[in-house]
Amino acid sequence: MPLVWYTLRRLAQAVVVVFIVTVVVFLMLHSLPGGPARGILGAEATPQQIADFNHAQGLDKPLTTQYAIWIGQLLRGDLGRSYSLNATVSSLIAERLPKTLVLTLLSALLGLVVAVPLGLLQAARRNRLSDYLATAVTFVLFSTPLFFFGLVMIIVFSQTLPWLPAQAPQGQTLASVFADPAALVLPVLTGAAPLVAVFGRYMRSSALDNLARDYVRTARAKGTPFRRILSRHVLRNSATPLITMLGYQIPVMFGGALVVEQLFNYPGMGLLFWNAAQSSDFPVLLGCILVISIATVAGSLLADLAHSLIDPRTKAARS
Amino acid sequence: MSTVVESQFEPRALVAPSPGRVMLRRFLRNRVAIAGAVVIILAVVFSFAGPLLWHTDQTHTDLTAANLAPSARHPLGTDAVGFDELGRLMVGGRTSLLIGLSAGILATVIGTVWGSVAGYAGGWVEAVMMRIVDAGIAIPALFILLVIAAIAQPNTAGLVLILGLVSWLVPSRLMRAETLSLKHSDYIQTLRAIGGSHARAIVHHIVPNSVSTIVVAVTFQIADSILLVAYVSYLGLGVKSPDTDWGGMLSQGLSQAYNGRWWLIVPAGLVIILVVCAFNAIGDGLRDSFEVGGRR
Amino acid sequence: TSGSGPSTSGGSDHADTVSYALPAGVVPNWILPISTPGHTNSNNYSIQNLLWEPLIAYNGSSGSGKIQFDPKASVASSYTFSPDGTSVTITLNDMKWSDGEPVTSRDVEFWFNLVTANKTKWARYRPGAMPDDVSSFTTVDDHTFTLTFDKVYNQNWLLSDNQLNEITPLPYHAWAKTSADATVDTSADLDRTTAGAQAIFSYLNEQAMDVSSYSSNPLWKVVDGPYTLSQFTTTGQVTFVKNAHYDGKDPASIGTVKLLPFTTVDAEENAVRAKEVDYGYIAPTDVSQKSTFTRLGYQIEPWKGWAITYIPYNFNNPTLGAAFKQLYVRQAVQRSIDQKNIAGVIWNGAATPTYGPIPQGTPNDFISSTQKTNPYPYDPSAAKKLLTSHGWSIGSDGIAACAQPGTADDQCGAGVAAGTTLSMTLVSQSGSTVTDNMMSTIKSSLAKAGIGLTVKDVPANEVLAQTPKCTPDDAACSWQLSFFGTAGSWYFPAYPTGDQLFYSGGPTNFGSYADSQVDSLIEQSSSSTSNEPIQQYSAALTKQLPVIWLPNPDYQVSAVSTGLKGVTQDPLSRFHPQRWSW
Amino acid sequence: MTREPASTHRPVLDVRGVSVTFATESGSVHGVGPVDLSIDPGEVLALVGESGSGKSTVAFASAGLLPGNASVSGSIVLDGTQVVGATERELRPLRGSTAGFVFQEPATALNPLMRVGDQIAEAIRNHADASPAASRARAIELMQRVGIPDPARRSRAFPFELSGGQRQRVVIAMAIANRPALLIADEPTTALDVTVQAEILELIRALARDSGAGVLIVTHNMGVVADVADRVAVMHDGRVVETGTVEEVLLRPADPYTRGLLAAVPRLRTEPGARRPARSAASTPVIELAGIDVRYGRGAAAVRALSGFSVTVSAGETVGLVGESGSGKSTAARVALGLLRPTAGTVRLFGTDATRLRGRARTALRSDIGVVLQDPVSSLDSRLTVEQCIAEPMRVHRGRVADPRRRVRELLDAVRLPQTVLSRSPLELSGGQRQRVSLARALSLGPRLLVADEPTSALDVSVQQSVLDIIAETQSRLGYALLFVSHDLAVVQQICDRVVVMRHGRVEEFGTVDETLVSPRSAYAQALLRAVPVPDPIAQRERRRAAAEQADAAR
Ligand SMILES: Nc1ncnc2c1ncn2[C@@H]1O[C@H](COP(=O)(O)OP(=O)(O)OP(=O)(O)O)[C@@H](O)[C@H]1O
Ligand SMILES: Nc1ncnc2c1ncn2[C@@H]1O[C@H](COP(=O)(O)OP(=O)(O)OP(=O)(O)O)[C@@H](O)[C@H]1O
Ligand SMILES: [Mg+2]
Ligand SMILES: [Mg+2]
Repeated sequence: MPLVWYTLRRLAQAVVVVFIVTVVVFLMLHSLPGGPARGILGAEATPQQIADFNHAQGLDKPLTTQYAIWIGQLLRGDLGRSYSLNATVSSLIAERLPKTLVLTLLSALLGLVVAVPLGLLQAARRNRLSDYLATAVTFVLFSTPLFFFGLVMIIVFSQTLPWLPAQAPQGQTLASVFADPAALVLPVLTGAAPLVAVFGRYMRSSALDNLARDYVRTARAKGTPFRRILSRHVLRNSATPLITMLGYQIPVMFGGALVVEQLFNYPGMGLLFWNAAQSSDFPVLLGCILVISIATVAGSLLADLAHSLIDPRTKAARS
Repeated sequence: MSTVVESQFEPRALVAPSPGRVMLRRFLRNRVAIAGAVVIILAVVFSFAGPLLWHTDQTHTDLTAANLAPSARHPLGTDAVGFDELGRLMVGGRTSLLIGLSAGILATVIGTVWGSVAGYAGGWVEAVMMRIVDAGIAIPALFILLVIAAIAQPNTAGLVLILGLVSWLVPSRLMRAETLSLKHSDYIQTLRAIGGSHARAIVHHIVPNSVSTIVVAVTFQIADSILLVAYVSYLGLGVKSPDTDWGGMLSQGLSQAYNGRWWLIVPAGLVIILVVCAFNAIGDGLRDSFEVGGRR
Repeated sequence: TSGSGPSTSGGSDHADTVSYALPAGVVPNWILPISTPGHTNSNNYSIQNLLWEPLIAYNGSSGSGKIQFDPKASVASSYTFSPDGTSVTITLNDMKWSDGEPVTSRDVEFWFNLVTANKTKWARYRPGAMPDDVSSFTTVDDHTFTLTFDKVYNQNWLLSDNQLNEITPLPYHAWAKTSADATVDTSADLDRTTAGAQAIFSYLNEQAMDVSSYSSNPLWKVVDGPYTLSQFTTTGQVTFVKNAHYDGKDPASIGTVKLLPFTTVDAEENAVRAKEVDYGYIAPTDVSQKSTFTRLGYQIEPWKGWAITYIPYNFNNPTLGAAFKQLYVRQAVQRSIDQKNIAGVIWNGAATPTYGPIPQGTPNDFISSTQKTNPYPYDPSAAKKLLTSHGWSIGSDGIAACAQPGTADDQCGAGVAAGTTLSMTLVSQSGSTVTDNMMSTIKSSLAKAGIGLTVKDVPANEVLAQTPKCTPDDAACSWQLSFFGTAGSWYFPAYPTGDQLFYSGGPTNFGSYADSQVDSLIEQSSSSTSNEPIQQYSAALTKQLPVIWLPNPDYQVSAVSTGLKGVTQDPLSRFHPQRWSW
Repeated sequence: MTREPASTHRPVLDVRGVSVTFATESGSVHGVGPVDLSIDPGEVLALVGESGSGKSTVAFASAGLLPGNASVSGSIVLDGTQVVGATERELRPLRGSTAGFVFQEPATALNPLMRVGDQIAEAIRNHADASPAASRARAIELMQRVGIPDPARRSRAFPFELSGGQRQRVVIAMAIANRPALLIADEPTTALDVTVQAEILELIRALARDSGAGVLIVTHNMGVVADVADRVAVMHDGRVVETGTVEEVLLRPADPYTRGLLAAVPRLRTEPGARRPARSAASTPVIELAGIDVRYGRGAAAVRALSGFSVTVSAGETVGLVGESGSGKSTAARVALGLLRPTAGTVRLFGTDATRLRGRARTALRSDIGVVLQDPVSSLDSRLTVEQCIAEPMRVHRGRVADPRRRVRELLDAVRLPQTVLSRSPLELSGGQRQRVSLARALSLGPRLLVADEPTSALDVSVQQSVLDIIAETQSRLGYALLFVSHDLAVVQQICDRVVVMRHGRVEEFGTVDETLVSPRSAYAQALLRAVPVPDPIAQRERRRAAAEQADAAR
């Protein structure tokens, strides 16, 4: 039962990581100067109102108490109320997270679909013109600030050639997001761009690694055609670690979602977070970071587990 | 008999050229990496020596000369408060390069120390240290930066510190992996067996032997930091006028994206992409010449 | 009608819909017409007024651009002040709630009782003002009642400065309960006891705490305004449909009104370019692109705000407070501000130079000629001369230092120690390119006068938190200058009195400005029945410079679809879609 | 690609005047040549020679499998087809069909993510138009043929689920899948234990005999040569210096190089009579390991690397640890060095309980230990100079040696290295030189105990011999106790006084060399001894016959 053991151990690690995240996030947001009261209540608020607000929000208690209260609420699934959106944080997140997941998953999928064959072909044609060109493209994609890239996409595909809307679907429900597929194109493309670069580079070098391995030589020695070596042997071996890589990329994808949602006015977690940051909406900030970190931790956990399921070696090696 | 055998076989000593030389040669043959190095050198010369040739007032605004299109007097036009855009690119380049470089180095230094200690210590110390790294990685850097932006406006040193603190995690993982493999190498085992201290093992052996990993990490980290500086400006944490950085110029320019003032966007965007590409290309080249792991 | 409306984007092709872009970053979050702290953005009020007509509406949307009583939008048909000025008798229009019940004096009393019993929870409450200034509420008949005041007040002030204009008749017959399944016993008069009013308010407040239920909660279905709600999401999408039962004087023409939220101006502008909004706005920097938008079928019109924008000096700052107290220093600073170019170049014309405490973008009867003509035009060298002639010398770093302390005419002035350098720190609002540009321009022109400026950027909320009203020995009093005016520093109610801003001890008098002459002018302006005192107040503060006056940015630069008729841009920054038509 | 005219007696591989050069970063490097070779059907040709002599290059060139930076001249005719100058497209049909390949590292030669049966089936389908089912059935048949038990089930296994020997059998099954005319095996047994090696060699021999295929086997082990080869070609410096039948070359070498090579090969004694007298076991024990248990990992997945292991080594004595891979030899050495804390048992070094010591006392104790480990590449820090490497123990234990600089030079002399290497990086030394530097370092503080874990197994035999000589010589001079770990029984016989034979972490036998490695009592040690091939074709044939008889008798 090594896989079970491995799973349990990874799970325990994940719990520890999440705990550390809660402490870090809590300290980060609460040890900073200034408070939300004035910002939330505005210039007109009286000192009494500010004191009342702080009291009502528990902001006048010692930090440890606040943390204990917060954790206690967390365990009950209560992430508090948004200061500015007049809704519970959990309802806000429940509403937005699926949309962000749709966006990131579509981007990741597109990234993989483009990057895997690209990297493989680059490795096969190493140091030829096509390899250099693809390398240049991936480098540029990697090096372009996402907000710049997204804006270029908007200017080109939405303003100059008015093909696609510059606004992501605005609907409340997931169904309404899919009801407007054209509006999803630019956000997903923008989100996928850096992933194409990262996965493509990874795939290329992983495939190069594998091409130099002994088993490729064995396959050659038994007369396997090169195309088949690529598709049957190298592809699988070099793409499998990509699953773990995918796990590592989750924070990057969420970071991307932050920018993409902001650019395309897509009402997901990123936008929620962005707005919360503008209005010092601490409960929302805390909640979002927490959920995103948990999603990240869970994602890399899943990636690792998926990897051990797919790669027969790790089943035995990881014990 | 042994002497006979020796004279007959030992001359075939495998005399390899020094590793540094091999590396340099490989690096020099990597045309992409060389192009990268040239771009960096040009960028540094442009930013630091440029103002000696192209004199512009980068401290006083001039609203009467705001938003001018490129002309002989202002080859790249002027911005919304009348600064000469070409001169501004130079000023901005200094900040971007300095912050990127310092933050990249800081992140790598922290990561190196953390990763080597964790990897070497093993056991629960390693477990705790690496869980902290995992936790750090689980919170996307952009989110942290945005929260910070919502709270305060750091100065340049603060910015370096913040960027360093959000980006040391990846180098620390690399360094830990490197340490783990070195830790079991025969010479560390030998050193330990004859009573050498842990500090000696880390300082005299593990870190020097990870130099290639560290150098590659630093290069990628600088690329990332320069990019991150751009993001930071976009998120509203950038340096203050009259100082500027490329990211700040770009994000200020973006607000003018539609009124045809391309000169406020294109040059700044291009230099960022070029320089980040260049550092990545160098990192790639170094990695190939060192044949170490690190970012693919 | 359910919460999950079908619409995804605006861009109404059919003539019975209009989509309106909410300001960037604004998410409406409150429906109950008694706002609690944190729920006071002006869009909330606009939304509330569409559902529940205010008793007395004051706005600038009735054509002339002047802010005045708007009988069409009011439930009151007329008001009469008693000759001695201590009471007002108000008559209501003959209107019905959407469920068919009539709107009566009892509904006004209901509001009054709720507010009186819960005044500390009400965001607009200021001690001494509404409801404290009302000593009794007397019902005359179903459509008439009298409010008696504790003393005589300026009528303009009463009508428009968050006093009578705050009153909104609320459906007593539907809301006077304490739980969802309770039925209202109209004879119980629960709200007439303090405890009862508190229980009702707490129930209503609790219902208002769930934005996602706004469009489905039966409470909010009982309205007397021109619209009813069909969608209200936490992202800020709000959709109204015409109130079929509306029988007031301000009926809606367009069937469906959608409010669309945007995070950034850029995102909103993209939507405008894509013709996805009918009534949106563009960034001030893009005013130069006017023709592009005109071609797209928009009219570009600045929406002037009834506001002023300024940088308060902290007169209690231990280092520079004494210097700030010198009028010549403030004059030197003001003469270094190039309002004309800042408004013209940096704001692209989307801001109005303003030289005193009365908004200058909208015609009004309160402004003095002194303020209109600006006694301190831009002139850095004159500014420098002011300093050097008062005992300051410019150091090698270009910054003035007090060389001759003392109180004589050619000396620095009372309390200014020798060696004090005029190097000021400004806590400024971050996140706006225009503000950044404005600050670097100001910094640059102040430098020409020998005044140093260091700008510290923090988000708007933090500016307010970091620059509180303070006394010199407070640690928090280290701030010197504060700017929170990217979107205008202060929006006035219809009557632009400065009692909160410049009255000694006024709640938002952050810099602790104190001048007894100004205090008495403010007092007179709120009690006198003429506009004379407020004009004198305008002139005095224009000369006194209690703050650094800055150009007041427009509320927004609107982009309105050419076909959309009836659009007037209310300086009070409210919108009135019931008056729009295609 | 030209087809040679068919002849009645045609070699399957005919190499004429072949030279190979490699384009490298430091210019073009002459790899091999000119080389002439030929192999007849049914013949086993062994290609021997030291590391770097060009054996693999010749083997790879024969099927056009050299890396891209190689250029070949001359003529290589593989079963009637010219290989030199042929394109990849032309060569592909030959590979795996006309020529089958077996590589050195069974651990990496197989695709880790593909079931072994499928990998064999792929070899079939590359050349025959067989259905997937048919080729899979044939794969199972082939696995049966190469002696994998329960082939139907094993064909569904992934490579990591098989032992090294089984993996090598899979590779062989792939190589013979299409009944090749030539089987090329590059060091097919070097990574395997002797017992497994014997089985694989038996398999190759049988294949050659039964299918009439020619076999080119590359090896540096003279025992293997004696065991399988019909003819031998000896390579040195890229050239074939001597070719002949196995008897001629091994028993009557003509070339001086061959003679030197053979002289350095340690030979397994089959007669008792230790060359060196066993030292008195009565002297003080330097190491005492008693009842040692070591477990790696926890829970169900734990590996018991040592259980109840005990050994003592006295001053001046050499004790050998032998056993197959994974038997726990290195683990025992690590315990003795204090690098590993045993789960049970006591470790006494120089009469003190080493597990109890802490801090300074522990450090001091360790100054009396010297260590030489297997890998010459990783046992020296390449960032240091040779001088720094040797001086490191003197830096760790400051003050133990009065004049470290002089001491380093003395040590260099002792290990017979020139002073000129002092400023070089270890990378600029040969493997043998590096191991001598390791030895010098181990001796720098005048140790009372030297632990050597496979110190010579990565070295060529001739170099191995000189390193062993130096160890023997310094030991007789300094009188240190030596714990010597090796899997090479001949070497252990040559250098040790007493031997521990290990198996699965237990002591199988412990006694003098003669007791354990000449006439062992345990069946395991006997089997181990039997499996070691001796570099004498006649004697080896005799041993093989005897072993076969024994096996028959057992059945
Ligand atoms: N790809 C290559 N590039 C450059 N030089 C090479 C390459 N392959 C082999 N050589 C060189 O060619 C010579 C012969 O190498 P080869 O691998 O054939 O030796 P070998 O006898 O098989 O040695 P070993 O016993 O170590 O396997 C060596 O000097 C080696 O360094
Ligand atoms: N760090 C480790 N973790 C888990 N298992 C290990 C570890 N090191 C060794 N083992 C296992 O312990 C057993 C003994 O290993 P050891 O290295 O002592 O064998 P050895 O006799 O030296 O083998 P070899 O001849 O291959 O060097 C083996 O089964 C091995 O797989
Ligand atoms: Mg070889
Ligand atoms: Mg071992």
